[in-house]
Amino acid sequence: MFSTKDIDRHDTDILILGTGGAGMFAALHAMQSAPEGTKVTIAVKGLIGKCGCTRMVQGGYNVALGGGDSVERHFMDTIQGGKWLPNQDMAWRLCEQAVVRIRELENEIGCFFDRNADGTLHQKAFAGQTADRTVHKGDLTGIEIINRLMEQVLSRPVEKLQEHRAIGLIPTKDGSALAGVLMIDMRTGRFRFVRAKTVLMATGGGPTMYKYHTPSGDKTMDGLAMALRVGLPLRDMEMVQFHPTGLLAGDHTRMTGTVLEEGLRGAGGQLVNHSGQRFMFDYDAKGERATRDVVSRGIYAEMRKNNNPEQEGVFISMSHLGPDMVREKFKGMVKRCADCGFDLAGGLVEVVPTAHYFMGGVVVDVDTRTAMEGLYVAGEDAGGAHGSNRLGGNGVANSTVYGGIAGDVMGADIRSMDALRDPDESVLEAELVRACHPLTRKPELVLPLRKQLQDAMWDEVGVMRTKAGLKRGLDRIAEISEGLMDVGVASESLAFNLTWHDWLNLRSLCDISEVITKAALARENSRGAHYREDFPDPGAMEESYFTVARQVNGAVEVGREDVQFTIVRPGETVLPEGEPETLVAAQ
Amino acid sequence: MSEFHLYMAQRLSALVMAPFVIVHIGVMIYAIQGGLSAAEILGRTQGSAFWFAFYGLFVVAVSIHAAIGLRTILGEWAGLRGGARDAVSAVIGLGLLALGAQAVWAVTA
Amino acid sequence: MKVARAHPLWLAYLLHRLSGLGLALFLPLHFWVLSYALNDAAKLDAFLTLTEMPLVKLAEFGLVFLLAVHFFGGLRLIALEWLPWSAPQKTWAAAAVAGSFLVSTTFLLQAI
Amino acid sequence: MPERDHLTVTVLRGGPDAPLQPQTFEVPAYDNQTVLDVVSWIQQNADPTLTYRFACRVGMCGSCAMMVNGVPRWTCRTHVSKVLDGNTMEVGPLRNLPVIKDLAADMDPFFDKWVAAEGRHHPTRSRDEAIAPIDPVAEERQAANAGIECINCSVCYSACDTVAGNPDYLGPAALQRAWTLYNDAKDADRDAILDAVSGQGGCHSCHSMGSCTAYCPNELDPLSAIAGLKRATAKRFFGGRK
Ligand SMILES: Cc1cc2nc3c(=O)[nH]c(=O)nc-3n(C[C@H](O)[C@H](O)[C@H](O)COP(=O)(O)OP(=O)(O)OC[C@H]3O[C@@H](n4cnc5c(N)ncnc54)[C@H](O)[C@@H]3O)c2cc1C
Ligand code: HEM
Ligand code: SF4
Ligand code: F3S
Ligand code: FES
Repeated sequence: MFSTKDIDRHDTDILILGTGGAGMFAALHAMQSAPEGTKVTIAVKGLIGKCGCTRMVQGGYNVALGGGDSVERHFMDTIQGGKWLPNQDMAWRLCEQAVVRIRELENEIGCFFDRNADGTLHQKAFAGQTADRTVHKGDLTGIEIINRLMEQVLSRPVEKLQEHRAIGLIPTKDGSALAGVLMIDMRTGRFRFVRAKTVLMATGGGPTMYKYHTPSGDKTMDGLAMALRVGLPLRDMEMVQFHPTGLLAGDHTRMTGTVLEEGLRGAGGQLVNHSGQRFMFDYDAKGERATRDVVSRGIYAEMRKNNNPEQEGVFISMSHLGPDMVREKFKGMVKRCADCGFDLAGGLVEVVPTAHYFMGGVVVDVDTRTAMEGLYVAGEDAGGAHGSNRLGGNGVANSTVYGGIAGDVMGADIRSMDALRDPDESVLEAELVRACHPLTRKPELVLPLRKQLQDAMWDEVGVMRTKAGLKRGLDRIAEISEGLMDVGVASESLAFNLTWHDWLNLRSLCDISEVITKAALARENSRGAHYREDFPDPGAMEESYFTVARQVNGAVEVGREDVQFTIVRPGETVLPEGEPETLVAAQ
Repeated sequence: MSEFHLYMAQRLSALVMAPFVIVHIGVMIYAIQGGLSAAEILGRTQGSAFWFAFYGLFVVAVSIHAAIGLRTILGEWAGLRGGARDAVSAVIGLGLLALGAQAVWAVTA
Repeated sequence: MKVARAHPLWLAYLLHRLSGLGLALFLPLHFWVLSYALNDAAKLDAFLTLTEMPLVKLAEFGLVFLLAVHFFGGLRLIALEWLPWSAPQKTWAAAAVAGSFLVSTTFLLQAI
Repeated sequence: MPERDHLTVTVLRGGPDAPLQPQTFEVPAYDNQTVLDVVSWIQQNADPTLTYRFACRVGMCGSCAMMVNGVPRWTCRTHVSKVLDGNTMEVGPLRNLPVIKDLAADMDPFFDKWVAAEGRHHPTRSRDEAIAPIDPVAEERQAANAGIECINCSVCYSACDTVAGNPDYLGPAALQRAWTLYNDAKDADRDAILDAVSGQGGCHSCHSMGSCTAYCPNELDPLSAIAGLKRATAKRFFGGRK
């Protein structure tokens, strides 16, 4: 097939993988902080700015901008939301730097966020927040952020490798540092190895191995799978956030799983089961307005009770609020549903919990550095800032804050790195062989296996978990994983061969699914997004631990490490004495 | 001449023509009643400084306007680019101007 | 692949272009005929009697229609570009065409 | 409920070196089915070599646009029933852009022009300063807001015949972006914007044919935005202040 001689070789100074909030901010900051003449390259699986999830952000961006709110309060909400699992230094830096980043977005990048009548920024409160904190642009905040970032990046002299898919992190011979990244130029189907002094991995995780999922199609855990293979530790891998209301429209349409926005429930939308009954108050006193994890579990339990393959989900009903009011207030959402044939304003729309965000990721320090010299990780690929749960609005704050930090840090670190590093050619070859594997097998459909994996993860490693289920899950994943190695892809033309990439996507998803399942087995309590029916208690907060997974000799091992309460201990607060519990008027 | 100046020239020449066109159509409607004859036309126009100025300006404006318009069409529909397109349109404009001047001279001198 | 684009404003654009083109092609002819007056009024007359023929009448109608359509269409464009208007341009486009029909039909009726 | 159980779908396939060739597929029909689903079904089940592009699948990223029965559309948000011609449908790559392969167009020219139209913010403040208070209902702000939700899907760009005829033409989306910035009180260099849209292929090349506005899936109105730029440049020409 291919040998390492067929690989195009390419050099740069700073290489960035991905163009979500993290990747783009890194590029802009690297250009500001690196010495004159530094070459910055962006490689991305799709088109610059047009893939990934930052663009899909609806609700907004969390940042404490005064008016009673403070960085301390934002921090405490983040820690409490994450059920004391977050890395506190990372959470602190996130809250503190968000203030700078939002000003940068408005003043330098050119975003325009919604205003109050007096001209100041409009801020609202998502569930789980104790202040009106979320800055937004209507319910299309991500489009505003990414489009503006994209313009800035496109108009600067960055090298652009679009539709380039990273497939392997290639270390130096001694394994101590990163030499570069192997990619596929998807348009031509050729391999390209890019050496760089520093590499930022910002490929954005993406729990798309679930039957129902929200992230964009290009996100398939490639980054975490690559990190796993080079032996980096991954933390909190059991923490998959489900959004309670994903559209259910059948498994033949890509619309299934996409988000119906949170605001619908906030405004008084009701969830009803198959027999037309409201049920959320059976699970929580806040009813439909409870937090994401609680509502997701409520819906899941209701679905299980019904257990009818003909009618799987539950329904969201808005019509009691007056169809015209709904049409007016949720214009975009109503139109989106209508485009797909559903009447959100006047009828019932079937919904299911849908995998939304991945809290787990590579272990990094507050400067985005990893255990491997030259490799930096930011955004959804990095673990630690959110712990067991991510607050709505903290996701894009996290990717933009840490993307910017990564750019600054890489620009500074590169000053003390004088030469490019040479790769371990044997790893390069192994990665090449790995990617070419399906080209040597008899072509078959990839889709059925993807569906099997998505079913397995949803059934056994989903909203509610048990030991027996997780074990079954591991077996099912292993079987699918093995099955995949027998499925081939026709190799006549590799140029823009989506089916080859489907195979590679599924490869990454299988690898990380196994890690998620093993980490879920290792956590024997229920925190935030992780719920064990056999261990429903959260455990003592003082004894909080997080899971760390790594691949050792080809096998995934999961251990536990104690959370370091570096800033605040459970039961304490960093808020000044006498501060009210919440500044948000009860809904 | 920049693209913008051509644009302005075309719009302004059109505005200059606007009153001319109205009068021209009006006169035609009036004059055509009972058929046209050379004597009729010439009787009205010959020796008239007013009609000389009227049709003279009209011709200048229309030459500019039509040349720029055809230049656009040559670019978009005939795929002509750069200097070739500019040259062809200039020839068209000058040609129209010459023919027009001759006509104006004929009917008003 | 065939391209579907027959919406009112696009038709208005096409009409404006074709009428402009038509006028531009007719103009030299017009000038040339008028120049006969310079040396031979009789020739011009001979030509003008031609205009009594129905076919030529129809062609004349066409020309005036072109001029009217282009005129109103052009004014519509300039108004759209230079006046701070927004929405109902389609109505304006339609009105322009209607207006030109009115003018040219008047002309035709007068001429018969 | 579908009255039909199969759709006949013709896909125009090819690349830079091969002229587009039609290929016809029979695709099972479902109730909830978008054009993107149809294309995906073909690739996933019938012909694994078919190439297309998508990301968000909810009308936010603007990467899935294609020609569907001669009309450029966002395919992830276009229900099949909306475009079906009898029982058939023809899908091709976006017009006015180079084809990379099959249904995937090369969008670089579109974005190059976005940049050429000065389609980026020119800062007046830095990250160390407070965010400027802005009256949300000011007329200028309303004008800026009108086009701000563009997802750069290039639908308007492929609908426009001026783009087809004039390769230099910046096109509706880029010009609309310029107009948005021109109306942004926070932008420092409005003259640069007017300069950028006044050159070869600038806003003055637009013939107000309005296909952009007619087909924009987000119901934006580049036609009026471009008219705004023409007005602003003419005003500047006569020495008028904005
Ligand atoms: C529907 C939806 C709504 C959301 N709403 C909100 C919200 O309201 N508020 C909030 O705070 N957060 C929200 N989030 C979460 C938020 O979007 C993410 O937390 C954040 O955007 C992640 O940014 P990122 O830069 O890490 O990754 P992304 O923006 O996802 O970008 C990842 C990039 O990496 C690229 N990539 C992937 N694999 C490879 C590879 N192998 N090689 C090269 N490139 C690769 C991708 O193509 C993409 O460009 C939402 C998420 C979704 C899905
Ligand atoms: C007062 C009368 C007229 C007005 C208001 C007018 C207006 C306009 C305008 C605004 C355009 C620009 C269209 C565009 O670029 O989108 C135009 C184009 C044009 N005009 Fe006129 N015009 C008038 C008379 C004429 C006459 C008499 C002729 C004939 C010679 C003519 C020939 C053209 C041509 C050939 C074009 C180019 C068409 C195109 O680019 O699509 N115009 N006109
Ligand atoms: S203006 Fe509309 S059609 Fe054009 S790129 Fe933007 S969203 Fe797409
Ligand atoms: S379709 Fe084209 S010509 Fe102008 S009005 Fe829109 S850009
Ligand atoms: S896939 Fe994103 S707009 Fe269609």
